[in-house]
Amino acid sequence: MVINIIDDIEKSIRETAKKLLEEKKVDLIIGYTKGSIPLRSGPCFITDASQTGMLVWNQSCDLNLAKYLAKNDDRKIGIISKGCVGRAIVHLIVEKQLNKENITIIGISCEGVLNRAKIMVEIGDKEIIEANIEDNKIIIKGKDFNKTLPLQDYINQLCITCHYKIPPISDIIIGNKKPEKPPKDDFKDLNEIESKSSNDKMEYFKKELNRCIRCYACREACPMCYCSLCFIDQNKPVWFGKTADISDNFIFHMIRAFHVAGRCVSCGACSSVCPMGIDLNFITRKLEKIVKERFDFESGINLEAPPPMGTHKFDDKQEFMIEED
Amino acid sequence: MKSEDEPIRIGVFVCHCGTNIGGVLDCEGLTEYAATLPNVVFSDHNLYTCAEIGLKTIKEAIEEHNLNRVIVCSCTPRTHEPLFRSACEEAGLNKYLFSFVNIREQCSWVHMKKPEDAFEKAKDLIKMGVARATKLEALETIVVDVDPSALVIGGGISGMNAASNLSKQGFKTYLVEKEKNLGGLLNSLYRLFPNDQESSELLKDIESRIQADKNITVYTSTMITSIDGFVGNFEVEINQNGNSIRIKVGAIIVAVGATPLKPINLFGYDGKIRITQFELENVLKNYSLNANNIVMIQCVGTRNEERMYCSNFCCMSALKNALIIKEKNPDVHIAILFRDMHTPGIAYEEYYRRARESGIIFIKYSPEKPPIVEENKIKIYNEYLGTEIIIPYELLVLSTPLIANEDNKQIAQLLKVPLEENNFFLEAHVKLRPNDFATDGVYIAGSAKWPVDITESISQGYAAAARASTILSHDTLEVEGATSYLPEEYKDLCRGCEICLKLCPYKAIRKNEKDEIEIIQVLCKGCGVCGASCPKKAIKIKHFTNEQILSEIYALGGKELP
Amino acid sequence: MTDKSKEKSTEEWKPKIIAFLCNWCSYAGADLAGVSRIQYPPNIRVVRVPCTGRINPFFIIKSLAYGWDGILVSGCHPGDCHYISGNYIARRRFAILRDLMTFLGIEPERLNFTWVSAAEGERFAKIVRKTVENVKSVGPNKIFNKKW
Amino acid sequence: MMQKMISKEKISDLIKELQKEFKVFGPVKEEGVVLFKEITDAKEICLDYSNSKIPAKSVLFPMIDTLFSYKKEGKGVKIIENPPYEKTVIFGIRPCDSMVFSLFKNFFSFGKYKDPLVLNRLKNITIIGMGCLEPRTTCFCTSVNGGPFNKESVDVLITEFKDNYYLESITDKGEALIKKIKSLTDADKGDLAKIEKLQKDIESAIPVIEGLDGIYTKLDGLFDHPMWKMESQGCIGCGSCTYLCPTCHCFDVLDENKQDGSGRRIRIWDTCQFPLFTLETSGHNPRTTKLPRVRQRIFHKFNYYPKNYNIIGCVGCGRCIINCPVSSDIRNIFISVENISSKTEG
Repeated sequence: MVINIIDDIEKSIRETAKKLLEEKKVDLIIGYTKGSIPLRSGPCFITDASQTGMLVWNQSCDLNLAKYLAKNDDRKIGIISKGCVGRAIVHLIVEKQLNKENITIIGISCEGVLNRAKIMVEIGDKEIIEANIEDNKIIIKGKDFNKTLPLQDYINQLCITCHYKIPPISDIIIGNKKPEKPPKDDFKDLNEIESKSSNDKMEYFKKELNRCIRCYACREACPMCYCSLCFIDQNKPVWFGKTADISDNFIFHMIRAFHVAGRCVSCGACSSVCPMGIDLNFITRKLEKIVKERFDFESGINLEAPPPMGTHKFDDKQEFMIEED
Repeated sequence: MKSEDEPIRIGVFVCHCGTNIGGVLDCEGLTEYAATLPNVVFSDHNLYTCAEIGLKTIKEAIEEHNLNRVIVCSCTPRTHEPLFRSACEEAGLNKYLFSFVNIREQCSWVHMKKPEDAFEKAKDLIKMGVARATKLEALETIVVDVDPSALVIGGGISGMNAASNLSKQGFKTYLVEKEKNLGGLLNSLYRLFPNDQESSELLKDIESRIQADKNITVYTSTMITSIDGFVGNFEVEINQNGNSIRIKVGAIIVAVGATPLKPINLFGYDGKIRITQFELENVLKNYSLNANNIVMIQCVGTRNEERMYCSNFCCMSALKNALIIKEKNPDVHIAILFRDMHTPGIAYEEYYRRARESGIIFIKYSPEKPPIVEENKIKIYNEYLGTEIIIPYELLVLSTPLIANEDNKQIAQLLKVPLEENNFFLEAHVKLRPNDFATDGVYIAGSAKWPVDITESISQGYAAAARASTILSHDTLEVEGATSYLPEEYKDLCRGCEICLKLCPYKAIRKNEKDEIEIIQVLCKGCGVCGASCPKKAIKIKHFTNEQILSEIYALGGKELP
Repeated sequence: MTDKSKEKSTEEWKPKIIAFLCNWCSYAGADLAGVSRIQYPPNIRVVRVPCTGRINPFFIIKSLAYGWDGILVSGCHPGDCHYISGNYIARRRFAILRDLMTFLGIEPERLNFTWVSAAEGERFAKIVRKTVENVKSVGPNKIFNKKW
Repeated sequence: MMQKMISKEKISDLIKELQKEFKVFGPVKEEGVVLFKEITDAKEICLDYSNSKIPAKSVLFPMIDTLFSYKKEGKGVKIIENPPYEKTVIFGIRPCDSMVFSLFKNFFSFGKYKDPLVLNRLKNITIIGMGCLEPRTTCFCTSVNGGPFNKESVDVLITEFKDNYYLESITDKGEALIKKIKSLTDADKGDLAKIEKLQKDIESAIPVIEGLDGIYTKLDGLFDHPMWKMESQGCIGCGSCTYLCPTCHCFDVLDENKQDGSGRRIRIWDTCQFPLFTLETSGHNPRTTKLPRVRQRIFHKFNYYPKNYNIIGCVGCGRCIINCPVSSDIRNIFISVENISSKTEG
């Protein structure tokens, strides 16, 4: 019974947050709160122990809260961290963007979040009035329809393959069920795309990215996108086009992906926040695969391991290089 | 010096290179084509642009047409760039405003059979060259003062020779040794191969020379606590018995040597009747030896999974010591159990021959079937006989390797130089720069980088001193102007992720007191790894700027080939 | 149809390839090819860079965006880098870039990476031939053409 | 006023008829998302939708809008004007979204400078709006002077009833248009009264947001209020609220050059939510943090707009609520404003 466990976690989150605030161990708790429409959640920033009732935890908590931590923030912050939030924090520490001393990681075991875009496509972009998750089912009520969907089919792909349900480092861990370790990641979910011809791949991604309106929600939601001025906004020199033309969109998403290679913590926030429902998870998965298979690296796991783009090995694979015939 | 703001005026000089270019390409046509390109105000062609007359044409054109960019379209910049650069400088043009277009190696010579295609390609190359020239910037070379003094870390045989040599060349030298006495491992040796000289004799000789040398300051019982600065200008803090001393030097030599391995838990080592080869040397000093059966085992604790390397001198040590014993008492039975005897060269092979002649027994063993040491006998499988044999012993001598010093890591961090996998120091290039580190002004000698014998230690000491003197012999150093830096206007872009700092092969990047990235111009070689890796694109690589490279990409993008 | 015009009409499309060569090895390798008068197809246009480590991946994408049909990047062999480790760092960068671009549907044949030393004039020519062949196999680059 | 009807089945006939004279834009479903696009095939039109993802402002004010093209000729540059704008019908737009057209008219002709592109388009566009039978829970059009069947900004209003669409001409332009369409029949008079009741019922079911009443004056004193810190702390600074807002119209102008010396000057959507939006050449940026940017969005719509044009710069479509990645709800801001001002009054 998924729902019970999640309820318990929510309760413990509130109690833990309250205690931390009351004991003045933290100045601020960053957590999730209910969104104003169903299947949505938002961040909340709690400084007063009496407000901890706002905190929630459910399968719509798709943001990566590490986004709200800042390098020069001197406050003592307690942050509700599912696995990928914890990973983001670790990697940000590796990249010298955070001071661990000020952060209390409240680790929670996460069963995965929903792929809302997929649900919206399933119900034809109709308005959801009410949504509940019970017995591994998502029960959706609209004005003139009811729909029950199997929960498992609408969990984000990244969560299904996720190996880090709880943060790699935590100060407190909440969760009454030891998360099952998923089977070894074989990246089978990529097989379909990878086996396509170049042309078909390009068609697929162009079709997806054609919808992009360049609102940069993907970038802004990404904990690893912390540049003060994104390459796309730089004008000395102007690197790439800012229009929503497919060629510019394609390049933007390609380079953004390259930029987070070896840094991406596979939280899927970029996809979850996309107002146009563009599925960027395939790209995220591919990045995971590249750095795992090439450099045996997973980001945000180890505070000591140098990021793959910040080091090299003499015997890195070079099978991609051309040779004379 | 031309002003930065004046309009760009490019002069293009096409070289026939006799018939090398002119025989394939229509140089006049190229000259005409060049004249049509933006910002080109002058174009000309010569039979040999590199000849006196060609250079004169360039200089005159700079004067006459007020050129502020010069392009020569001829051969490879790898050979002729310095020549044309100095011609430009003579005419008052910053040498970095000169640009080369290679239409010989890349065009006329490799497309001789397709002159039309070659002509079109040459046009494209010129177009790209002009585009790049437009974006060129004048650069200043940096000049730094050099402190004509050196620090030698480690007072062993290698370090002492380096110090003595530097002093002889007239450089003030500081020799720092962490132990109470100079000499390092020389102190624990008896006689030295290849000529059986007494170790103490060699040590006394060089030590007295060093102590008498006014140019050398010796600090014993002293540790290095901090090293700051860069080539020509290092600031070093050392600590002698709790007293902190600051010294300024222009170059540093790392001669910290290495440590003999104590074979704990190997072959029953006990330090009494089962001792190491180094301990044997001590025994031999007073010749307090009363064993009739001696067995030596080679490659103890080395050439295995933990330590893949060969320690280089142990075969020779064993031979030398065995011969010394045989000389004193020819009746002593000595057996050397070895994996491979390593006695290169004439003098060393001679030892081996003498050893065999004197009746020393050599038995080869394989790592799969190592000798089994018992109370007073050794069981060894003899490969040639195909059977196990038993040798009695009263003294068992284990030849152990030199291993890296425990504090190597600490010193490496202070110097920002790399260690290899066994924690020995790693030189810049095993063949091209064997006594240099990648970091300028820091050199290496002796067993700090690899176990070597005394002879080699001495040569390396000299070698490192010679390398250091190439810096110290100059009052100032001129450093290449084409380096990387973090421009003031890009400082906001930098978020301090330290990727550049991790990647810089020369450790030229550091974080300053304000926690900002800073590239030490003197150390930077302009390779551009930092700038290309910077996720924020905050670092500027002079002379290969983004704008310059992009201009070449733009110049020709988007068009079909003719 | 005369022989000459026939020849012209069957003459294939000539891809335009930008070649980023490191100054110390591959540029020198190209020089050696020149000195040795080894003939290779006239499709590459060389951009000299100090080291492959200097090649910002943006240059490669930018080249494709600006209509170059293919890319050749060549540096020193592993262990030979004039700047110690620049080529190793570049290798990681290109591996990721090429994997990612291939995944997104850009033909890998356009993205050619290799090592050529200063002593390998013959190899340089062969690599250029191979690169031209690769790029020809995938046709003109229209990936980033805008509609207008 | 003229009232006509057409059965739902025949709607593609109507579109085809319109296409003879006009370029027709209408809601089209692509990859599960409804957008306003030019209808090439009458069957593409998707009228079973609550509202489009991207508002129909994109017809008048496209994401990429060519201002003019140019070509190098010798040493000079030749300017190439856009081809003339064709007569256009926007079909099936919701009355909330169509409010934007009058708002744009004000904005793009404010003061000395008239935007010829937008104004010319406005002249050539006829709007056939479609009443909203199922307002979403996030809709609040009635609180911002609109309504699900608001007639103010459409030329023709369509209401879906049983198996038919009822068309009512609102403007002369609309009447002229309806008159021409042969596939329409006269409206069933008996249904008209029922339709009117239906419209009223739907309209009154939309909850009214108290705080919006007179928000313009209330905001006046709140520029420096600490509430903005609260409201902005969750914002991640993306542009989804503004890009998907029917009334937002900020743009950036840039040139795109081709290698052959030709090029075009375009404007693309821009948003006050990006730090670069206000970055000045000197390097100074008046809005460096999220706070002033979030506040700007509210002030622009609910204070500056009313001041400048006497119109609220919000049509109550709720898109910003639905699409906000961090689920920030503009209605909460209205409530905060109301609470603060009622406290200060009290």
